[in-house]
Amino acid sequence: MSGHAPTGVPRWVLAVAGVGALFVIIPLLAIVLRVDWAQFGALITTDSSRAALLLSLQTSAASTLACIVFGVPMAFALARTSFRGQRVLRALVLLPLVLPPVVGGIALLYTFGRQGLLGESLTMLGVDIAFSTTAVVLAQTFVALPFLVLSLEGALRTAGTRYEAVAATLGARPTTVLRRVSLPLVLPGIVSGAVLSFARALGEFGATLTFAGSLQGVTRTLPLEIYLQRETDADAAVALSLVLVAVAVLVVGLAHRVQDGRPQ
Amino acid sequence: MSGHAPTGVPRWVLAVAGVGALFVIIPLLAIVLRVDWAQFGALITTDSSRAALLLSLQTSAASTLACIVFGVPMAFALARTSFRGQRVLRALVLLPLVLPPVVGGIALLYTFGRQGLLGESLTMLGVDIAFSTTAVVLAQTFVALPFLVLSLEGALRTAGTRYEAVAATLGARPTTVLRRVSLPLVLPGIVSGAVLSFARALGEFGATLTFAGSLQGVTRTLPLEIYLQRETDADAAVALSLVLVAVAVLVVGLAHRVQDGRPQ
Amino acid sequence: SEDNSTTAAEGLSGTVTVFAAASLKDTFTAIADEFEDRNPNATVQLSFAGSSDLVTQITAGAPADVFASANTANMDKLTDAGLVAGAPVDFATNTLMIAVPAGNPAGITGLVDLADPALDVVVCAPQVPCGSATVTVEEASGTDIPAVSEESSVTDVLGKVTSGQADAGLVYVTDVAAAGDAVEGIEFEESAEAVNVYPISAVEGGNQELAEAFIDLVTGAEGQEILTQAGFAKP
Amino acid sequence: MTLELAARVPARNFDVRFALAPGETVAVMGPNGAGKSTLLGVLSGLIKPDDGAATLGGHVLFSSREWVPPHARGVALLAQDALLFPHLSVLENVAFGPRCAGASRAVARDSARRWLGEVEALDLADRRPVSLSGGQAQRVAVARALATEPDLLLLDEPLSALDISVAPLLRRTLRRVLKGRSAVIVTHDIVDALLLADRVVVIDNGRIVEDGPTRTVLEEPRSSFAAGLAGLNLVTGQTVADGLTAPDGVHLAALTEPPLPEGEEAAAIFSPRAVAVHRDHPTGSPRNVLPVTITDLEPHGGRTTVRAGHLSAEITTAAAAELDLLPGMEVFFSVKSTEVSLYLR
Amino acid sequence: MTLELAARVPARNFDVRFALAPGETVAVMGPNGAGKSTLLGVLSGLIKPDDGAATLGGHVLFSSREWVPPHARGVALLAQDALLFPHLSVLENVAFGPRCAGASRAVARDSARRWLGEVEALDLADRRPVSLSGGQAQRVAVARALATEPDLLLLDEPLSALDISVAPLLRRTLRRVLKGRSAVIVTHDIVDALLLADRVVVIDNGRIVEDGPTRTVLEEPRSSFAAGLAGLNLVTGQTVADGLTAPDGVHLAALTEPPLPEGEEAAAIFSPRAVAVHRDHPTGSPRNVLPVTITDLEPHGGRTTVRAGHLSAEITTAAAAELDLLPGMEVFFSVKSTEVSLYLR
Ligand SMILES: Nc1ncnc2c1ncn2[C@@H]1O[C@H](COP(=O)(O)OP(=O)(O)OP(=O)(O)O)[C@@H](O)[C@H]1O
Ligand SMILES: Nc1ncnc2c1ncn2[C@@H]1O[C@H](COP(=O)(O)OP(=O)(O)OP(=O)(O)O)[C@@H](O)[C@H]1O
Ligand code: MOO
Ligand SMILES: [Mg+2]
Ligand SMILES: [Mg+2]
Repeated sequence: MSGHAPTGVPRWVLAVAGVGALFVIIPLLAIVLRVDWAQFGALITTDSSRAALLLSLQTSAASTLACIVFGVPMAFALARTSFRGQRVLRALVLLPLVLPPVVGGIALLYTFGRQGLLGESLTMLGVDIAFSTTAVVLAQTFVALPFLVLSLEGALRTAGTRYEAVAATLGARPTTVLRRVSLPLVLPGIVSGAVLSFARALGEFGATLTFAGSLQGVTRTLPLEIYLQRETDADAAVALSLVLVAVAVLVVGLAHRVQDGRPQ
Repeated sequence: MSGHAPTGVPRWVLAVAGVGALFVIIPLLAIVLRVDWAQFGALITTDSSRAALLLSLQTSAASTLACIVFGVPMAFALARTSFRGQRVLRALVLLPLVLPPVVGGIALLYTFGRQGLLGESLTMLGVDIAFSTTAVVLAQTFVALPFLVLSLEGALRTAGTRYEAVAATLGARPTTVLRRVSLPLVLPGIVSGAVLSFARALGEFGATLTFAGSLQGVTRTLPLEIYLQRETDADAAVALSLVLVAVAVLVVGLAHRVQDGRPQ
Repeated sequence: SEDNSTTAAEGLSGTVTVFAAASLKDTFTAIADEFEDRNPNATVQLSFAGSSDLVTQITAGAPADVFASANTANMDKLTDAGLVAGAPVDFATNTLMIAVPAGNPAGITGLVDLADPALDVVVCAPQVPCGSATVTVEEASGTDIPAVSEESSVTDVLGKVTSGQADAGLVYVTDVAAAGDAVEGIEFEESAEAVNVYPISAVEGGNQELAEAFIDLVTGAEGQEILTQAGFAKP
Repeated sequence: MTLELAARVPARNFDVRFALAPGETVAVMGPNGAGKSTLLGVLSGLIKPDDGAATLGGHVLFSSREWVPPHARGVALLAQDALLFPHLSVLENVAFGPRCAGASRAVARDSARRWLGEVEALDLADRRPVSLSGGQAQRVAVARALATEPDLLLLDEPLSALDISVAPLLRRTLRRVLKGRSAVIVTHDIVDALLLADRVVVIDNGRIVEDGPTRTVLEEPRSSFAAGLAGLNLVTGQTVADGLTAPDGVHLAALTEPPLPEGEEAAAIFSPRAVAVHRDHPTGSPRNVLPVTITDLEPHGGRTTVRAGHLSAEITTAAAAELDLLPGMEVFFSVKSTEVSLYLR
Repeated sequence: MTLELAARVPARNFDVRFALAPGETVAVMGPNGAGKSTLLGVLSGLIKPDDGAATLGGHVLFSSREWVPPHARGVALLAQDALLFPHLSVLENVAFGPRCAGASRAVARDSARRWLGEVEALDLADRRPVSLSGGQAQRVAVARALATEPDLLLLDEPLSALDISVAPLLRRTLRRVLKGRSAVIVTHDIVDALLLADRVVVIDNGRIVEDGPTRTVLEEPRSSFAAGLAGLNLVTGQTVADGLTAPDGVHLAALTEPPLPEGEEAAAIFSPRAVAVHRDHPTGSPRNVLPVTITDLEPHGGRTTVRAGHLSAEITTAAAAELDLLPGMEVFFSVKSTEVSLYLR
């Protein structure tokens, strides 16, 4: 009986919800209406636009991978263990969700930059991260990680530990439980978290600009290209924004499709 | 038995989780270390800083209110009804979550701006949103709304409809069910969603800059002030960033405290 | 640069990374093309952002060979940080202009008109170069502009004007030129009081040879020609 | 209030016609997934049938043209879980219905106190639901449902979540409050059907397979479900001259007065207590001797139930021990024909 | 494998000492929240006791210094819900345990097929759990638990989620597989205790209140819970010269051979079938006459149980009708002292 309400939602609530939805949808429509469709193809296929789109897709894919590698264990640690300070840790880990990305970029620069906290050690090791494509991936991972951790932690809590307990009594050691029971069961949660992370990474702007710079083909992702295009060619900026919106809609829609298909 | 795992999480998972957590925590630490503590008090209490902080708190509060007024009905509409195109609508409504804020600002400009889709009608009605505090609230609401909708929709689905069904058979009409049963039951979800929205509104930068402008006391919120301070006084920018981080940690921590206290 | 088979006679080889103020996007893109035409084995990497962003990045270790700033203050910051190789050269100047939406709906003719509190005028914040220039012309003309917004970058000022949100904005001549049909520019004589100078310099630790070659091109006839066409004046 | 219902919910394989006389309490029984809860859902308005119609006391509940929402039906539903609103006190929970019906706060509270008294839970008035035991919560839920003064009360396994030590108390309460009230109670427990209902309806596979006065259904069950409940043996088949022949060839002699027409669908019923067990084919008076294989032995107290497929015999444990019975053993069940009742289906 | 356990979990008010002989099956009974599932949780390693120790076949499960995690205990747990892994086929579910123990895929599957055959579910091997009925799923869960060849098998109400028509089949399966196996089965159903277990342990309030051979516990229960299960009347009090006096003054005469010492804690047990009901104080041989108030009448079949608080009498329904018994009526229960058994507690 979960799902839609047997009792109905009052009409006035739906009316207010409609106004709220319009508030989000009309601006998107406004962008679509502003696009110079005759030029659209040409605008989004210039060298720099193509380079930016390609870089965005590559770095977003890489940072999604990083989010999975680190975020899945983090979600398990938050959902499946309890320790002192867990609440504080969760607040800290989720912070990039609400931090202005520019501040996030400054923080990354202070950490991995040449004069940063870890930068000097890294420089001595011959690793120079700042202003490379790696830096873009780091910036995107920083802002996208909480999306995966948050949604997967929720999925893990909802799934509960009953199957894991059964697996343990059947002789499965913790790593086996993780691999053969927990992960397959929350796979839809991982997929939808990953897709959200991908979308967030794709839209990342402030932290990338501050931490990675804006070098065509190296660090200038699509949002940076849009920002730069505004300077000279507003039409191109709008056209590229629309490309970004389209990819994001696709990706968020996909996330919810996967989520809906979750067992039970 | 939900909560922590009876079977334990493999150690290596915790190790990887630790690395992930450090990736987020060290940059925050880097900021803290950069702060010029001797000057800290002076830096964050200049006229412009105080005005920005005050404006940020006021506009964030106002946009949180707007998020509640519109987001709660939207969450109900998504969680408690089913209709064709619901999936597409959800993707659209959640879009600001992953849209680069600058693109969001452009979209708002094309909508509520003087020459925007609705702007002319608004101008005829004598409403001028441009360069006003209202514009800041609109921009913040646009980016913060999905946080409330997303978290409340989840809470509503988790809560299920059983209590609502019982209330209906006891003679409660839909509005009464909403007021006396649904809302009190998901209150923790509303509170935590509102707190997340507040935090996101507090950190909003790109959309505000693009759509509302930047005038001390009117539209220049704390993140904009930080961005501007960087031009002349990096120390002040770092100090202000830390204030923002502190407020955000407080607010995210609070959200999870409320969530933990949710009945069952 | 990978292509070592070509001879040195065909010019320089390698990659030169140029960090340039965002307002130089079009001109420097054109100059870079010219540079690559002259040196087929050389590649120019361009990074555009606000001048102070660029200084921060170079200070933090960004791999820049050349830095072109939109004002002397930011070049001074880099000099203070000991990251300037040689002496900075001024290569262009820019002056303020009133930008109004196409058709000039508010009928603005000069700086004094901007004092009308009924108008929505947008300027740069005093903290950024275009804003300090704005303050200078205000003082010179004795005009007090009741701006509705003090933006942190000239791009944001222009954005408000092109979208019709503002009645007028104070931007650089070059911005008006770049914005095309969307805006109209209105000159005013007090603009001469605040000439914005663009210095360029090689960066310490970068590829000096390529950097010098690029700077030579910018300050040379061909570079100056491109800059002039975009509305920049000679220093 | 007379209730008339005809409803189809194809998605749940549900197709039921059903009527209830004013003041009548009917017990609905049937296997898991039979459609019992669906019936209550359709009556309360929580499930919308694809077609059909229902009236309660002359008022339409739903029809092909009309749909009365749950809150306007005068139908209260009590489920297996008490589902007390966790954010309201016990008193406020019970006052919820009267408040919805428009009563003032004071009047609603008075009425709530009266109904709490009725279910002997007045002392719980100020408690929070979370602090109640299962039995207490369920009693409060009864009071809450009754406080709406429903025209029809629906109960979905109201006792099944309760501890065996608490159930009798609530059963007593229900017996008192259901007297003379139009009510439908879903139950798995034969005792509830006997004690609380005037009539039993058995649903299987979304269809009503049995409907009649409680005692009649239990004493002369026509469905194997009802027969299993009553602990009786049931053999269905076609009538022959002296009794009934089942499709598998089993023949049971039975006396009926007047004799039944031959070749009709019929059911033969006999009590396990009337069945004797023999290791060798018995001789003597019993005319019905069925060769069977023992599938199960269930001792309880001094008696043991010997099961052989769908049939069972109840003998003393001593006799079972003497005969050295074991599952898998082939034995004979015998039953006197005077003990077999035969009904047309 | 001998099991020895002593464990305290103060947060759940649990303090139990417990032993199991090799190959012995013990039924654990007790009211809701008594601590039955906690006992199984402690044995399986899913709950960590605050102190105590346990060994199984000489190997430590936990002690104050050591803690063996669930997967290394050789203890399998079967819960009320089958909890089959929804993403694995039935065969893969059953092969899960052998795989964890290090068997190759092929060997694990062979063993899984063997155990599926054992529970008569081999035909389900390729199905997905979601397509199984409750009874089928539970049989597969039994196979899955047994396929790990556990030293100790724990079953937590394995039948209680099942339809009454499906339970007997699984009960039969369990009876077969539990034979000669060390197992602990939590159950609310007396039939399970009788059929499946060698011994019954009754837990109440986190403490073991009764422990003994199944038949002894049910025929001579010392706790009111066990007595209630067995359907017997239980009165506790102190021994006096000719029987027992309860704290509320009720005196019951009883014969014991040899006589019990006076002033000891004791329990008197008698069957409801031995109790007669009278509207007026009876005269004649029965020495025990208890004035009581009827709280409930439960007709079942031709007999009716007359309840009066904790005591009950079982008489014919005809007699009940003749006496015109009603709840609330004050009547007398009489029982011959030869029918009362007296035990020291
Ligand atoms: N929410 C649902 N959506 C679709 N089908 C359902 C839903 N709930 C139950 N069903 C199906 O409807 C049929 C009738 O279910 P119902 O809950 O009415 O059975 P029931 O007789 O109450 O069973 P139980 O004794 O287990 O409570 C079953 O086949 C069931 O699988
Ligand atoms: N997860 C838990 N955390 C804390 N206490 C619990 C938890 N689960 C149960 N308890 C408490 O522990 C005690 C024993 O519960 P347990 O589940 O062992 O009872 P049980 O005998 O299995 O009952 P049931 O017959 O209802 O299954 C109860 O008081 C219960 O409230
Ligand atoms: O808020 Mo941002 O800095 O435009 O991504
Ligand atoms: Mg049901
Ligand atoms: Mg339990």
